[in-house]
Amino acid sequence: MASEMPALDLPRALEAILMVVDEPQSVVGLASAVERPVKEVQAAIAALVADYDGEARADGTPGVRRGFELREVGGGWRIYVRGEFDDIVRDFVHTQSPAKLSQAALETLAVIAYKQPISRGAIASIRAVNVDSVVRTLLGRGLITEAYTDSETGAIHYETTELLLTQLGINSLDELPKISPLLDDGRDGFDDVR
Amino acid sequence: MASEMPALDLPRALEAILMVVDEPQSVVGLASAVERPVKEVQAAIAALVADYDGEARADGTPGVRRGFELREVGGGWRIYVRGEFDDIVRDFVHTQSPAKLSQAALETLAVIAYKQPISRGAIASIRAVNVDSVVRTLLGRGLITEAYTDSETGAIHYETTELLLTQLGINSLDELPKISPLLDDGRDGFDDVR
Amino acid sequence: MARSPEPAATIEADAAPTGFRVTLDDFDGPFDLLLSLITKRELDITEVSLSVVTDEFLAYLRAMEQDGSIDALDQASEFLVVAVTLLDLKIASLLPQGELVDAEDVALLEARDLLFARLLQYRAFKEVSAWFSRRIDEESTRHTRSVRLEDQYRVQTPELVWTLSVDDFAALALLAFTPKEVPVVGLDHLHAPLVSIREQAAHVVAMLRQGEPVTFRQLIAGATEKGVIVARFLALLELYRHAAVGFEQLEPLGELTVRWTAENWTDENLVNLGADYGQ
Repeated sequence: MASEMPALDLPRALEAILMVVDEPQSVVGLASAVERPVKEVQAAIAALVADYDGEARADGTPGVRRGFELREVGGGWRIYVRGEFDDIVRDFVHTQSPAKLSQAALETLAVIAYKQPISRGAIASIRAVNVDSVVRTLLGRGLITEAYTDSETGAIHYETTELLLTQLGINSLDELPKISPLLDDGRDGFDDVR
Repeated sequence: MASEMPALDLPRALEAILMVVDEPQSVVGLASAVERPVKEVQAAIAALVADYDGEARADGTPGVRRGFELREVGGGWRIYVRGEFDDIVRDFVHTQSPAKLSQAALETLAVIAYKQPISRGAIASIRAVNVDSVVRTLLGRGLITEAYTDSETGAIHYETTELLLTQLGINSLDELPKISPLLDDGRDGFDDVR
Repeated sequence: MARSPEPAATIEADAAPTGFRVTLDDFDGPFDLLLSLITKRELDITEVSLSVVTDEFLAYLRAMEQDGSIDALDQASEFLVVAVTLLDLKIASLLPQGELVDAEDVALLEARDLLFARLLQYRAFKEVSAWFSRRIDEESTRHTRSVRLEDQYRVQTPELVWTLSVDDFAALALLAFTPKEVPVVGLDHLHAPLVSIREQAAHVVAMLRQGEPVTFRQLIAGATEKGVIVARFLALLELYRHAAVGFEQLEPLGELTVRWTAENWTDENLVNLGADYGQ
């Protein structure tokens, strides 16, 4: 394919697409849009990131550190205003900053993030409180979603969404801070505690 | 003010703003945002245009012709996809917007139709999922539109358009079948959900 | 990460001592060394009183708090690994033998061990939730490009295919408005009822405010649900945090005596109690 379209300037095509998207774009999705191998697209994205960050070009020409940057967040790539200009752009964007999550909601979110997929009952047994309304809040905010319903117990299991990753500014769950392996295998000891 | 903020890199600040704004921005508006004289802003914009067009820098360094460009439209400046990438962007947009609305989009549309004007947060609490991207799709399809922005919360409220009536084959919203009593007082049940 | 199970045995290899030391009848040293010895079977797990370790760890946490070093999540989480592993080991070794004579002692011991582990797990999530909060705050100030699609592209999106009649649409609305509730049928009997820490705190406060010191055993007397015992214990910790109670324990595994120490206590304090726990 590449030989048929020798003229396509990949980094430029990608930045054109990135101008119209309103969600993080996966490398695979971008690759299929430009009909190029994933590897090439990956390299082009890396080049764009360096370009916007003002790194010198291959030929040594000094770069320009742009007022925007390309970030990998929530499973894909997206153009962001560079952090130091966030104050300046704030007045131009009517962001509805959502109400802050309560401490209880944050802790419940943490439990779900680390133990997903997890049922409400299992969350409640860890949090020692009724978590129904908190779970509804998290669902409504799109931070968690229903993963599956246990066919035997009918218990809905929840998992976190890509929106959570976006709101945390991370690209995958692997970037969550380690809290310890205990949360995997220590479970059995607690199951009977309610 | 300029003397207090000697560090502000004007072209970078402007491109940060231009990356996030939806409407073309007047030079005067931009100048007041960055607290710089209109003349300076004009010069900086001209420099940005040349920069994105890939003209050589003042020192002779060759530039990069970007996949986007800065254009003056309707008395203001906005970043657009550069013309030669129209095809690729169009293909991309095509694959992103299937001809049929998803079940989630249809249900969200139904919620808006019966509860308009309604904010995104309120929709989310009824649907118990994040509806941001669905709302964008409906906006893009012209089935809903922004009714007003709550001056206190800044929350945008949405309402359905004539296009929806046309699609449904009715003349006014009054012709929507009643689905009460769920609706009359149904709200109270959702109030605690955010 | 939740999906990469780490065998607890790796703890043994990692001998980096935490700052937390324990002093038991037949052991005095870093806590993870204790675990090493147990896993190498050089120390009998049933000889180790987790309740003493609990008390010492709480004291250790208090000391860290006073030092202002409570942010040491690393240390706390490392400790958690050790503690829970210990608990698992202990449960495993207690169950088949069941040599202890006093059934009430066994019950109390198990309840306290479980409380201990729960408390630790609870703390871990509480601490990591601070990271969530900070990241969400930081990220909420970030702006991303999210502009309306240029008209030329919008016009060219494929024509919408609309197949719904107005009645279909109304049916869809009905579906959308029906609250998504978990099917609760038949689940209740599987779970003990949820217990309110605040309610249990009210019970604890009522007992303590009579003036006489009360033992923990007395405080949980008559409680048959583990959840109630857990809640009363957490209530006590909360009350301690509000400087409303003092503890006294003369010897490891000895009677834990609770004394009412609040000077200005109103029912309003009670209302706020346990708010951190979401109820």
